[in-house]
Amino acid sequence: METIDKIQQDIIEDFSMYEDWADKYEYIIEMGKTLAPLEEKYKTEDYRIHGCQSQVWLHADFDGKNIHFHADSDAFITKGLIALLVKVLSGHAPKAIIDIDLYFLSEIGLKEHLSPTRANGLASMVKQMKTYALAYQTKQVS
Amino acid sequence: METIDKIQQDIIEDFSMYEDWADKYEYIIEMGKTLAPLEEKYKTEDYRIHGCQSQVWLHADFDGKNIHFHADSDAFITKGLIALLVKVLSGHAPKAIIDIDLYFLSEIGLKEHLSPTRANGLASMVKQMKTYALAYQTKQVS
Amino acid sequence: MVNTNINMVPTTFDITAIREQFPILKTTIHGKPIVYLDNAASTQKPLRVMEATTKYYSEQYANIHRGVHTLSQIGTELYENTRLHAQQFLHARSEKEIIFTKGTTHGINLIAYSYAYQYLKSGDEIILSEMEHHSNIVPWQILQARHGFDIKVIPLQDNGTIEIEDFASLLTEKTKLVSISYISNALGTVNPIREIIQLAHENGTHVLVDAAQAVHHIPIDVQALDVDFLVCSGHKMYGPTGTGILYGKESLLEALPPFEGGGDMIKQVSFKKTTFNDLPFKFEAGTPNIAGIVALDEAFKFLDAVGFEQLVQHDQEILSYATEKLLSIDGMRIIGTAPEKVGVVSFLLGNLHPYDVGVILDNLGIAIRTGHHCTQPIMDRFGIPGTCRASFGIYTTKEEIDSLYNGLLRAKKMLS
Amino acid sequence: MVNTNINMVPTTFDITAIREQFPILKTTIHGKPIVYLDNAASTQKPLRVMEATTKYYSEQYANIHRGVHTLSQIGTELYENTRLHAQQFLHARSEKEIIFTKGTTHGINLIAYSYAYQYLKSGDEIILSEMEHHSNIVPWQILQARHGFDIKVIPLQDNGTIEIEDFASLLTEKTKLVSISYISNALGTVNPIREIIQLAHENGTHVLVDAAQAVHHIPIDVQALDVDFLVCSGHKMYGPTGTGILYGKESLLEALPPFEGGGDMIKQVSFKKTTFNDLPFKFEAGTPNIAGIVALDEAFKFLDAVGFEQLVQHDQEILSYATEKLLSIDGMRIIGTAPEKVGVVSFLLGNLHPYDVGVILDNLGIAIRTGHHCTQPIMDRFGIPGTCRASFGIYTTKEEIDSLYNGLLRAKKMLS
Ligand SMILES: Cc1ncc(COP(=O)(O)O)c(C=O)c1O
Ligand SMILES: Cc1ncc(COP(=O)(O)O)c(C=O)c1O
Repeated sequence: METIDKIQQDIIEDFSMYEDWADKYEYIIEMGKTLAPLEEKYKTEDYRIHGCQSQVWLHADFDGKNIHFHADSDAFITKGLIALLVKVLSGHAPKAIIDIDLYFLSEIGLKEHLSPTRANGLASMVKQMKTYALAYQTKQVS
Repeated sequence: METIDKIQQDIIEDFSMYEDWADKYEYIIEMGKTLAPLEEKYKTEDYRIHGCQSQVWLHADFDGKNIHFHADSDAFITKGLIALLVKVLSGHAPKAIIDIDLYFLSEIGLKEHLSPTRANGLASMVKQMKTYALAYQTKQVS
Repeated sequence: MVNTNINMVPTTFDITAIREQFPILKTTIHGKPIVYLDNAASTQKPLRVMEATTKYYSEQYANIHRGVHTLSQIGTELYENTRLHAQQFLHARSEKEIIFTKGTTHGINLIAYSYAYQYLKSGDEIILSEMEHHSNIVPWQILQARHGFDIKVIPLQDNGTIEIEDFASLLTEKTKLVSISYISNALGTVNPIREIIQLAHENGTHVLVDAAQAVHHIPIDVQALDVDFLVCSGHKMYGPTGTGILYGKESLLEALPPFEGGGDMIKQVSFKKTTFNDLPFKFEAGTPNIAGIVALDEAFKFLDAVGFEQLVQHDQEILSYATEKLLSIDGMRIIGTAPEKVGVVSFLLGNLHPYDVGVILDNLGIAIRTGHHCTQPIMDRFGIPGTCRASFGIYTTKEEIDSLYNGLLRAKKMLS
Repeated sequence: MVNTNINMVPTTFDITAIREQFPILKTTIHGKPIVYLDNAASTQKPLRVMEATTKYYSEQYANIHRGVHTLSQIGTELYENTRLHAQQFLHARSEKEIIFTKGTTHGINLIAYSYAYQYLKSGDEIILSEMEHHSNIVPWQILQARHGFDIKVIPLQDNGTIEIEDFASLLTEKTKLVSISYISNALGTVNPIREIIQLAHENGTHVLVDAAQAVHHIPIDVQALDVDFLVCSGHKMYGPTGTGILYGKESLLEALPPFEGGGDMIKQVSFKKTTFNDLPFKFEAGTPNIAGIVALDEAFKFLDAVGFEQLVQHDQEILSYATEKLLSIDGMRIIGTAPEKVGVVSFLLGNLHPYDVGVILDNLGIAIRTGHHCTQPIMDRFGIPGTCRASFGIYTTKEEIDSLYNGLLRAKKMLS
């Protein structure tokens, strides 16, 4: 598994090739298409992330060491955003996820999307993933 | 009895001598002091004119031909204002009072005080006096 | 469609001159010239509205009613002047019938609280429609929980209209009030308000009209309509935020208890006995949004200067053009196809999520609204999560509709 | 008198620089330079407040929450930014505890309606004081008529203070709520809020503080005070009209039902079941006064830049100077002589009617307020019809107090 840092660097590098907003969005949309399908049973209110205008569902497995995220959305762009986060955070230890500074979001021009007032829900997604990490960390310790 | 028109002209002439706002107010205040005392029984809620920050009481007698106004106020300036109106309107027939255009108020610089939004209540005073005239006119006719 | 005030027809409609008055139309979004198509959410403001605010604060400001000093008196006069203008604009009988509010929502809540307390009890009924804005649903639900009346709902047809017969069949001897929008913000539908009011009155039922989407689109004569209560928002009619008007028939407003208590709405206060002020002040508690109301007058002046003949004609022209243009896109589905509509087009583009479409358009400088538009029951009725909504203003041009059209083609391409 | 925020002390207090920021101070009234001494009714606005309004409408305006397009997102951010600033200004624990209102009156009504519905029934008691503004009396009377609770009143002493023992003796097991002003608008008295809150809490009683006259005079830390609810108005703290803040402890706000219903305060709406939004939105129904709230941030910035050290010191200096100067006039009677006061001086000049005095001063360019100041119970308590009230702001100079003094001598001469 690559380090979180390395994954962020890779994404930044990918994005650096695009000048145009449209190319960036197409990359994000493509990203969404690479997400593994989410089992239907997780597409329920319990797994829904609020604060996005579209629906986003997030589920997290824990293998005792690392957390594996699974997600889906009914909108392409939202799905791409959550896919980016899954790519960066999935497969890492709770502590690493809790501590992470997601600097790649600023670097690829999504910094302002991180504001909790934005309708895209990016801030809620990050928060939800960190909440899972916190929960699993507690589990691990106890 | 002088005509209403003549009285208005006289007041305009009096005022024309004053350049200063203070002289004008002193004239108004002096005017108030010339008002015949109002009997205490008329200084009640029933005779009060609303819409002034100070209290103003107005009573009107009818001798079958003309209306005679009697008024008082607990503030000097208000008392002066009502005194001006009494001077102009008292002793005239209901119809004359109803029809009157009180142009002297504009001429002596009190035009804006006539706005119903003003706290001095000048508009309410005029209205109340015309209401009396209307009431006595009806009485006369019937 | 609507009868317009023929006294105010300017000879020609110069949209360039109109656009000149709106500073924001010269700005860019993401580096592209702004195409503002979110007018049903709120309209932009002409310069005169901003200038009035600044002038008022720079030269004339003070708190109003009952002040003896000059600034307070000037402020009171300006404030009351807007009231007279509003009276004239809505053709109310008296300025006592014009209450200033914070907006449509505040106006509906005011009536809902006062009316429900005074008149509604268990067993009584009120009627709403399925196309109401949440602001004309939730207040009634909150008060229903307290007073126990029933809420009946006029159903929506497939084209986004209501049937007058459906309404008639809901009217019973228990029906105390109908509260309904003049024009739907999500669908653009113009409701048959005249007939609704007539039928309601024949039944002894009061009518509250939510005119938030109507006041700047069609001329309103509250006396001709014989409406009992009517509410609207300043910010949707080219005026400032935080302002609104509630019209009510004088006798009805007299009969209602006050809503909020506080400064200005009283005659006499003591801990033993408090008496309330006369109309309209009885319903205006506390220091109002003075600067907002003063500036609202400029919105009326702007609308007067344009005139409803022009407002209606331009709106219909843009609406037809936009409808035709959008329908030429493959997979376009317009939600709300009433024969009588104003310049609001809600749509879905194939299976695309409105959010995705909205984001792509935004990157092209085009502002539309996406989502449920505070009308979830409409979305439920049509079984959709939301729509894209383009809504037009007096400054909207055909070129902007072309931009929207091209933007949608682009979005379609990017998203599939 | 009050502990100030030592982080914000500017090195020198340059009143000329401050006055420069207020365009209205350069105007004249009746041809004389304006002397604005009606700050307790409302303060003037610094240029930055007006500029923010114009900038917002010219470059950034759209309706806010839930919009995907850029302008809507910018607006939301600016609006929420003011909330964060308000949170910081009042030292609230969370921005969820900051509700935007139309003003103090609206904030009190909001709590009164929600609290009374939830908690107050026949047999319960609430406590007010005799010095309350009508806005903190009438809402409770309106709701008393509906819910049947009792209102107890802390009596006023001759010097315009209340005795903590009087308050303590009114507290019973039936006392659910105390609603009291931090500072009296008519008398300037600073109430012992800390002790009141402490005693109330020991009794299991909630406390609502009307801080309309406090927020711009003394630093407020809602957590240190442990106050349950606190309300204030933007227009009295150098900000725009039509804006206000309601602070409430999160747990208490969570427990209260919403007041107004409408857009933005819901999570899900259907005719079967509606759920409400999270704090703070649950209490903000409808399109807010967006431009007002955006500009309110500038008022906070202005106050931050001056700093409370300066605000308090300047206010006390002017208050002492004015008190001394006025008392040197024969026949001067000051109403409200509490040891702890802010810059408000209510007075009567011999037997002169306040109205007469106010009119003469106005003709000299001096704006004071005359009348009952929305506190009729105070006037009844002192057996007077009203007072003249001079109230000071951060821009008030000693020269202006001298003008007031000279004006009063002139009035006295003219009126006797
Ligand atoms: C102590 C106090 N409470 C309440 C109010 C009412 O504030 P507003 O009119 O801004 O709602 C005022 C303002 O006059 C006040 O001074
Ligand atoms: C039909 C309708 N009713 C009510 C409202 C609520 O208006 P406001 O948010 O100005 O209170 C709106 C605005 O979205 C509307 O379109």
